[in-house]
Amino acid sequence: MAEPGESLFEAPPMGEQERMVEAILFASAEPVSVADLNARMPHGADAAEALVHLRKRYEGRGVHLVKVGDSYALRTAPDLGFLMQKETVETRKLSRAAIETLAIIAYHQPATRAEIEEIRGVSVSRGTVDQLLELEWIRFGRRKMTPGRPVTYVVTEEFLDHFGLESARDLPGLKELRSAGLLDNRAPPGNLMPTEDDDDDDGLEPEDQSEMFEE
Amino acid sequence: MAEPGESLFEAPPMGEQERMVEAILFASAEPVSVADLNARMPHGADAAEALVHLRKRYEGRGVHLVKVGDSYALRTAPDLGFLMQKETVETRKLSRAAIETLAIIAYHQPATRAEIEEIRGVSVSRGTVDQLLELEWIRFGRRKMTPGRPVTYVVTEEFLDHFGLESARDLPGLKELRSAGLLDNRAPPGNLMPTEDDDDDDGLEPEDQSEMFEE
Amino acid sequence: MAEPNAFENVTSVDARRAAEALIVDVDGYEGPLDLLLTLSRTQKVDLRAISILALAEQYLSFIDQAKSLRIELAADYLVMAAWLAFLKSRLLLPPEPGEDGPSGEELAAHLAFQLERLAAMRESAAQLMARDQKGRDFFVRGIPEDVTRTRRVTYTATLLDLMQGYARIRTKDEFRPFVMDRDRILTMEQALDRMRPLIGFAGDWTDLSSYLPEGWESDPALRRSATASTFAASLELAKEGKIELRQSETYAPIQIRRRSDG
Repeated sequence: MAEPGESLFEAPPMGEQERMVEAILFASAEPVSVADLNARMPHGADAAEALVHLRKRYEGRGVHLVKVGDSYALRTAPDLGFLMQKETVETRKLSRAAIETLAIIAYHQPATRAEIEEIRGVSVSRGTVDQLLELEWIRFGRRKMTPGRPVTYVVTEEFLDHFGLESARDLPGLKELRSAGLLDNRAPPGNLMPTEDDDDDDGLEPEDQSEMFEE
Repeated sequence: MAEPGESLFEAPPMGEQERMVEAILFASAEPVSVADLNARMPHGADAAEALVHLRKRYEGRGVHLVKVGDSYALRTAPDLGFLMQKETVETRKLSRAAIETLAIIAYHQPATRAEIEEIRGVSVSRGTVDQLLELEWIRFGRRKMTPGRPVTYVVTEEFLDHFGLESARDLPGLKELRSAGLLDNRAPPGNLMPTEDDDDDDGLEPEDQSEMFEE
Repeated sequence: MAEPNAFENVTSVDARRAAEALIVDVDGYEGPLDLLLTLSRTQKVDLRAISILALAEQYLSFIDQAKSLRIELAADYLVMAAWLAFLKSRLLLPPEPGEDGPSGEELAAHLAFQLERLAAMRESAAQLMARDQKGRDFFVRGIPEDVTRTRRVTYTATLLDLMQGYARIRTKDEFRPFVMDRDRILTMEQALDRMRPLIGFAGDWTDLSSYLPEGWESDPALRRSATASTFAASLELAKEGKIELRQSETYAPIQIRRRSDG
């Protein structure tokens, strides 16, 4: 019979310890030392031994257990690095001018440049439109049947995808924005100067959900 | 002997494909769709099959392969959450109104604001929907084909991911609720009930969640 | 605390406590339906077997109590009370022949449905929140891989950014007087600032129009604004005793001159 104190804190079986080490290493933002592992695992656990088992388990897999200094981390196998290109994309927040231009096109499409300028109250720089075209969030629509036959802009499938919309018609109107509390009173009127929007980024891209409920 | 054109692009063996899927999913914090996996893997690879093998391999491990909508992700096993205090991010506490609104959208989607208000018996307060949109737990769905063409809300893949759901069909108790008729959009008899909203309310929508959740 | 006085009327204490509880609680209810649901729990039966008539009475007496305690009740509570009183009469009195509209039973059944549905949604919400949650019970990869091989910059924005951007543009008219027109008008303060250093040189009668800022004469809108504010500024300066004004006849040019003693 074990001592009462011991039996209460009996170490979990090694298989369980291995799972624990695996989970901790997976979720940690940094390599974890053996001491840290032991401190986080239940009393009596032996992280060093669990690591040996874990390392064996991941041998030849797409993921490896690697030692970094005195610490351990799980890393994708180096020979598969060529698959990781998607992870190297750097996301930046769109400038305010671009967001406003995009919003006007989305709400008023097909919209001419003159219309965008009239609504924004300032001229639209060539670069802003170019950027949106390059992102493939807008494209050219039909020319307007008005004098000068100006080109128009409309939003693309890619745009709908990015913003998780099924169609641009599903965007809420002004009245709906207001009643849903989305009309931001917090934006101070002083903010009306066009600025590079460098605050809060989040880089979170909404995934494509258009088909999430379809079978 | 394979055709020369084919042999150039011969798919790697399934074991290799499994490693690739493992590495890609491992590297990404966000769920990755099967289509994305296939696009990133060598020509001829079958990510769907590799996923089946991989899922089996991770059964009972400290890390699990989970399905989120049409996508897949690796997540730590929920029973090991107690080890992760360090990783826990303090999430903003949701108000009761926000939680109920979220549940109503999830179970009744696509849900209009008027429907949410009808079920809760109070108006949806400013900021509640805003907060859920910001969390990317809900997004705009198709407008309803009812007078006023009101905006609808549906839950997102991020919502599914957050609550560990494969699809909205896996919401707890959904079947029971539906068979009890509690997800029906029942119009009040003779419209004599006092309601908050005088605007658009609902002719019954046949193509609602009834179809969306069809097994 | 001393024990309560044994001779104190216990019932009245209970009644007072109950009344106090009401005061505290009425804020806690999220609308009449929530209150009804809470009251229905006191019937201690399955929601499907609930007596709507009894519930209507409970609600009405709750409202009466609240009124007698002078609790401010939101209008929707009173609307619900009126409706329940109507429902009660429908349930108690036989329908009048030829009367149209839904029967009391139909109305009661719908109310029961609403209560059951709200209760079910609350239960579901609780179940949902009790699930294992990302970032609390299970976790994503802590080091999303970062292979700096191909570097591509993409720009992103959220739907909220988009909608708020749009709302910002469409509502900026509300701020117009302060922001938009600023560069199209000359304020009196600006005109004063312009004139103060200049009048030192106006020893002789000079046309007021010569004080308009350069370039403002050509555009009629600008000229109008500048003329008005310059004139107003000159009145201000005259009031301060700094200048004199004169106009030989109606519509003739207005002229100003520095006061020699100013």
